[in-house]
Amino acid sequence: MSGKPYRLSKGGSRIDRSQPISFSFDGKTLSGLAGDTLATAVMASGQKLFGRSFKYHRPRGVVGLGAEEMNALVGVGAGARHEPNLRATQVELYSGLTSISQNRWPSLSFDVGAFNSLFSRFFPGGFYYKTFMWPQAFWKHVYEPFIRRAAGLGKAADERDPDAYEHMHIHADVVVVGGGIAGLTATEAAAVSGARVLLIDENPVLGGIADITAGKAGDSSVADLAKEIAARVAKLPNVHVLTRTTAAGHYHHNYMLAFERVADHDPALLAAGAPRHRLWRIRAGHVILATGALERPIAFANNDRPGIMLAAAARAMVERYGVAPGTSGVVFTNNDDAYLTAFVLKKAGVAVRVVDSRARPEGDLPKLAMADRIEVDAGSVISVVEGSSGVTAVKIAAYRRGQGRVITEKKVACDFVAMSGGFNPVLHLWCHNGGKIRFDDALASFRPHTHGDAITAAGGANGTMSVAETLTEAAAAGEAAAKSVNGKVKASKIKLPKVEEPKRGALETLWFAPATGKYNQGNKHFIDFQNDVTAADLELAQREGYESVEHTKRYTTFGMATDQGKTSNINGLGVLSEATGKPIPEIGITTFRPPYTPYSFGSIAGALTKDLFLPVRRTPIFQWHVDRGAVFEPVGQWRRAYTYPEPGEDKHRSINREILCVRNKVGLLDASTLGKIEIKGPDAAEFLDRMYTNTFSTLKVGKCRYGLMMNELGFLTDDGVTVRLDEDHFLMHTTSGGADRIAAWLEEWLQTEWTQYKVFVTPVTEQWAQFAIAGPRAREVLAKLEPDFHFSNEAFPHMSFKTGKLGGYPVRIFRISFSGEQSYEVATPANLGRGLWDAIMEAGKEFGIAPYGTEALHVLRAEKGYIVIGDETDGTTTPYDVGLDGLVSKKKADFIGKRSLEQAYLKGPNRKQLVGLLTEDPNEVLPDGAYAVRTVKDKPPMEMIGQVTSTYMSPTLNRSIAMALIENGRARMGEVISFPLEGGKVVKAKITGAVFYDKDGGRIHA
Amino acid sequence: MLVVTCPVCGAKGDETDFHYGGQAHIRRPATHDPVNISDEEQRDYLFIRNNPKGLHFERWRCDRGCGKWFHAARDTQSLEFKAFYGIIELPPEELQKEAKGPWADYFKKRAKAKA
Amino acid sequence: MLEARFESALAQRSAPENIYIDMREISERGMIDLRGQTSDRKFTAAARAVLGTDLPKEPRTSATWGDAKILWLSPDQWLITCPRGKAQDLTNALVKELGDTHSLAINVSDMRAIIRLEGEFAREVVMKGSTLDLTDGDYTPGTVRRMRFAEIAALLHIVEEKTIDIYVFRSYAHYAWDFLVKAARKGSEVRLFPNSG
Amino acid sequence: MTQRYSIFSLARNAMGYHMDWEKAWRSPAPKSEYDAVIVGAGGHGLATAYYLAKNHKMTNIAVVEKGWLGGGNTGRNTTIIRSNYLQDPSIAIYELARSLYENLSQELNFNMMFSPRGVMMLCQTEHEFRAFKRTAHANRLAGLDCRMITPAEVKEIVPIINDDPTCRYPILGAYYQPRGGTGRHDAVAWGYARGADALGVDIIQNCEVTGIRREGGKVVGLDTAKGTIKTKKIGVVAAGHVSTIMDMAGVRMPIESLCLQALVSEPIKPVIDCVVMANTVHGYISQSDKGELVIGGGTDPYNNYSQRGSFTALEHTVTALVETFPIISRLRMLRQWGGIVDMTGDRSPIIGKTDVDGLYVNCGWGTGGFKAIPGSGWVFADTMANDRPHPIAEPFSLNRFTEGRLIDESVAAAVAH
Repeated sequence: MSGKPYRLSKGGSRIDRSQPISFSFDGKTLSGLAGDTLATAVMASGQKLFGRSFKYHRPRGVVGLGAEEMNALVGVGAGARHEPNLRATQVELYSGLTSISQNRWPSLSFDVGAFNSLFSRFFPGGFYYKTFMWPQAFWKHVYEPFIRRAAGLGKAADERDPDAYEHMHIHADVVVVGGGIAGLTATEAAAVSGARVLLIDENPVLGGIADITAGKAGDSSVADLAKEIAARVAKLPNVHVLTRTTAAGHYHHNYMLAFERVADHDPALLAAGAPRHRLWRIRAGHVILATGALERPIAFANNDRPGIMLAAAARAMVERYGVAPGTSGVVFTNNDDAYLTAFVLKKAGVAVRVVDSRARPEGDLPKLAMADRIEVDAGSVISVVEGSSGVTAVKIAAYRRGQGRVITEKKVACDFVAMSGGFNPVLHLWCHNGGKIRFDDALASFRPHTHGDAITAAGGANGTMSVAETLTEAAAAGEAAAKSVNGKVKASKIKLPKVEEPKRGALETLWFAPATGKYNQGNKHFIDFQNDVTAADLELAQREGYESVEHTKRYTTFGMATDQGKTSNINGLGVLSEATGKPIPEIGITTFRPPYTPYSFGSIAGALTKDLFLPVRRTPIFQWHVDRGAVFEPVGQWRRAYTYPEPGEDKHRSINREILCVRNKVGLLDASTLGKIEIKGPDAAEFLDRMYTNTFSTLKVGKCRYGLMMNELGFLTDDGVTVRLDEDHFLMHTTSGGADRIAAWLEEWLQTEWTQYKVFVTPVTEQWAQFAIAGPRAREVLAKLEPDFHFSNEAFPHMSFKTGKLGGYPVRIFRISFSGEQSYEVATPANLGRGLWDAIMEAGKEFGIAPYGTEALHVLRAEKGYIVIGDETDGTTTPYDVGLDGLVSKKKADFIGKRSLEQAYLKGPNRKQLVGLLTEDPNEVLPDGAYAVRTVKDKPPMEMIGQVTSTYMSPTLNRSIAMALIENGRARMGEVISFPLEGGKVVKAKITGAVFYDKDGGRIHA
Repeated sequence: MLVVTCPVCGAKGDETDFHYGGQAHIRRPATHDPVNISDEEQRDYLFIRNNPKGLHFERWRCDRGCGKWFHAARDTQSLEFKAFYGIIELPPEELQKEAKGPWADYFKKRAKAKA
Repeated sequence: MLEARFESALAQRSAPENIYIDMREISERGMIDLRGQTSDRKFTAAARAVLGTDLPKEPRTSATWGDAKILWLSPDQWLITCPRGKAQDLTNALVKELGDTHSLAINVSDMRAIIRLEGEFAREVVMKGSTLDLTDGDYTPGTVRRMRFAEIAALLHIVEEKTIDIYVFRSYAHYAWDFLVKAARKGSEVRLFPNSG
Repeated sequence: MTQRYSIFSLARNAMGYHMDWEKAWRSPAPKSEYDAVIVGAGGHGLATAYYLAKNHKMTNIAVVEKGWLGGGNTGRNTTIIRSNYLQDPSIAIYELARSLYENLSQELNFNMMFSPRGVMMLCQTEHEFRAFKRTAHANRLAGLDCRMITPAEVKEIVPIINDDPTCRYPILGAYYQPRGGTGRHDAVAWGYARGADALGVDIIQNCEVTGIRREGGKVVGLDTAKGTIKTKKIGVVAAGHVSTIMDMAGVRMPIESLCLQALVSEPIKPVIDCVVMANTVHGYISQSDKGELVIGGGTDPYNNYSQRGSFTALEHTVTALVETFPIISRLRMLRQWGGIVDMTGDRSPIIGKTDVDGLYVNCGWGTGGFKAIPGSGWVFADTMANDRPHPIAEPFSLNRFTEGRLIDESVAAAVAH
């Protein structure tokens, strides 16, 4: 075929015939019209085949109208912008769109995987649980790789997504989901009643299915009625309308997520800066679901052939896009609605007849059809479809409700089928947060029942099929919602038009159209099309004892495809009901899970990608570190300078140089990240005594003390130096990673346990830039900056504190040391930090000052045997374990963690204790985390007695040093223990004290 | 995403603006009698938790608001909040009465101790 | 005598282009963190004596006196903003006047960075990163609210109808700035309730 | 005699249009008395029943289940199987489980698709890197087949990973267990159910327990929706609902029930062949045989019995994974859900006896229970049959909380289970 054989010469409310659009499908360049979907543009060209099914690789075409589409899944976009698994019925056509079919190899029309179809008899539901078990290794190496390659649908892009995404938060009094006549009416009613309304619709234009609905509203068609309300709503100040936006999920406390496709339909918007998708995070006062109803397929033999569509979808193709589903078709129905499709087709010049399972259809529409001389086979079903890659004919058989197999049938040539098994209210959002539903026999489907949240359903979503009732119900829902949120309602109400619509005959439940053979003997009646689950599979699951509907679902994968059972759930329940003789409500229904339709991970991440993913905290000196070529390491959310390699230096050499500079000359460390908390009040000292293991009430004003903190389990959680600024005023330092945690911890105890204490806790970490100036020449550097300040040991001894000025900068100075050297920590207001840093570097030049990073700091402190919380401790380490018994008060009656520390196990024998280790070979550095064993054996398992916590090559001592937690370590001084490493090597080390350098501590006081 | 209301400052917001602090009304034995605490008492304090399916009493902090801790009564199944009350207060009488299992025992004991 | 060199948190960030609101760092304000109990009349009287106005007690409000603003942070905490040059003197005055009442006044002028957003869509841009509903009428000029903004803690101050200050801790300033630049990118306008005027 | 499953039986049945398959398990009414009753027909409960019958010849037993078997966390988890824990007791039980998984399909004649595709735990901070090095040393000396791998090896095994060294959390390396992997979660429950049923165990679904009967210090039976059942041994294996059941017996538990979030993407052709856990950013990911990316994350912070998906934890996890695996940005979330997990004070399980004679409990698996099912069932069955803790179960006793003898795995860089 050539040209566009299925584009009708007239009609198509959404297309613009003056704007042809060029696009590609599977490499073929095709032409569609502005307003087309990818589905209609491809079908207009005569192509019905869109993809292959999951398991049997059967050829498949378009079935639905929009979100419910389960077959026509395509990949759209090229390269980094490729997106798989899109429903062709929802992809709006734009110039240059590229698309491909999926799950076929090598091509859509010739798919090797279709081979599966020939053997489908051997692959019933759940077959893989019964085989592929021998030999054992074959699952991983043979069967599974094959299955994995065959499974999956489209392909992921292979590069990072270049597009932007964002979130938007909104609160609305009333959120209306669905912009058909129900949603529009509810919106208008709620808005004129004074509520702020958010209207969400997944389609590019509002109106829902008004344009394919029969009836008159006043002087207008239903389609025009929708347009009129939409126009009025668009002008209201208290309404925000979102189109191309899918309400994806309804969560606790009326929280909703909606997924807006801002720029998917128009690449020019992207280029202009628009995000591709925007995720709306919505807090609703009241939710009105006007999500309509989805048409059900009917299970008949070979009901999956390309060319078999839902009746409303076929109607919409003609009305909206001027595309005929074929040249000659059969409408197969159990209800009145599908007759509208027959009328539309006939009017468009397409040959059509109707097969109606009902013996005596009694509504206005069937009567009209007969009057219009449309051939109707009442009391009949389609028993089988002929043709493989498309429909060539159907067989029509006489049928009475409940009949198991058909006897006589006639064959009718046709090239498409439009089917309607009735309608299922869209209950997804209703059910996401636990709404109850009930079965309605007239609908042969579930409809909303009760809900714990402020949420109502109106129109098709509520099982209301008539236009007049929908309008009344929606208006009432809108008014009531506004009232429930805002209390009283403004007097103005909307006026509803008078509606005339055809009288509907009753639907006849039809879950399954019988065929001549037993349906489970070769005939395939598909229930879940995408996952290839047939009626026979569902019955097999029942026979095998998978009786719970959840078991059936999981065993057969029914309802688990990308449409999440939109078209299959109820039909499946119907089949199970007939198979078991239980009514549908007793079968139960599988849980509806968010989202309604899949939405992009990119939209969930929103703007938080790359540099915005998580914040990196920067000190006031950050840029200097960068300019100096520092290597960084993350410490909590901070980035700290790890070391500052000189040109040509590797990290190792650079660290050693920094260490020796501190030991021999003077070094400068950016310690701004240290937590700083001001604690003030008459009970501040007593409060600190509760928080720390040691005592602070005895600390003198102007003095510093190192403190240990435990949690209530008796394990170390933080440490740091606290200064007494005044009798009732302390400044606490915490670890860099602990600042926020400890501030919150202090607040918690004050507010929840010792509420009588008068203490204020105010974190001030970020107010200060703080530097350590450490080394034998530290004092000279400072004196050069501020000659009048007394830095001498006598005037300013170790563990004391002063305020003053340094080189013109207001400072707090702490004589404290984490390196074991003479050391001053200087704090100045953060915005002055960079200036002071530069001034110190300048003043220190003549003394050989150099910046040092966190790794040099760690080695310096390890040489001195100082612990680092998180290295020497791991959350199960007590102060006793690390040998700091002296810092655990024996006098204080109570402090945090004290009682747990008395627990037998924490005090018990064989605890691991902190010791130093000297390897026999001084050049051998023990690996991080290496374990010592009681006895070295040829092969594991070996009994472990403890592990290395810190290990370095010490440039000061010119040998390796390590700290370790070793079972009964302190009683084992001098013992040589063994560390079996990977590859059989065993390193031996002698247990020593943990202080390796300057054991009498003279240098600190130098 | 729950909506939480701070009874101290009245701030109402998403759960992410608040910090959940676990079960309410746990007595810290050491505050009252640091000397005589059995291992069982200490275990109960640290680990044993009421874990009802239904009405529960818990602690929250107005983390991105006034910074204050407070109490809440919440149904752990519907996730509906029944009350917010002060950090040193007991829940409203009617909720104490509604409480089941270990919570009911607790409130009865408190009432008895008071009487 | 050397002169102290000043460098604000965002001094190295250039003015953004191609955004649909106006945005800049306010580095000329100083800040004081004040703690005290409103039930303590000595405290409230001392604060009033120094600040010239009552501390706002109503949650999420602020007070203005001369060139100072007092932002409510908590029932026992306020953030006083004033010209940067006056912050230390004002702190000293508070400390002196408060004497031995249970209180704490700290000059925290460098602890936070202030980013000012101005324009028709300032509120909308904030709402891309915050769950607060800035369109619902509660957020009148003067309103103060702590919030979670993108991945960080922030303080929101509605200065005028279309002028918003966002206070963030200094170490996060560049993160907040970069997020705002992205959120305010031209082409990403939302125009909430477009007819609301 | 239960029908055997094989390619041959499948072919034979295909000839008869699959009309002759037997039920995988019966639906019996409860007897008035059993030698033991397991409460909870999840993986752990069914495995316990299977091993009680198989290893200890206790066949007059029942498993009672409130809903449908396998409907709790067994059918809701992300199916990760690994044993590379830090603490000795954890290594012992998880490695027992993992090794039983290796042959489980054959043992049960039910393909549960154990796929040792490798489990990789990323090191994204220096701290985490060091912690995993420590775990690696401990695991090697315990005899596990595990190793640290370099960023280059990580990239080779998972080509879609973001290997930009300047990104927020660059990959410094990973801790890799090549014989870890995944299994088909439902099939584990079904396989054990079918196996136990074949040995005579009654699995009674839709049978909620409403009371536990005690006479003094021992149990004598339980009340259920289907009547009273006499028994002298009750094993409670009810995961998130354990507190509710134990309250009935007057035993208070160190447990809180939280909702753990999980999700899957739409199916795509294979992009990731092993399990990747990124603990720093709280996300883990693998790809199912069906092609879905299976993603797990954190729990909601508050006690929660709602079993519903929420957005807070999910948002955090997905954001992190988009940064770690940038190509997933244009893939879509298909389905999200929650499972009620039972968290203990030290995040390790409780297996063993209680102060009530004949009442046993197996719970507290928290977010990591699936991987333990065979081992957990094995040692719990032994504990119940012999009325003393199996040596592997012993460290997990309830009284460890009284003694302060915690088993804290979070010390290894806050690893998710």
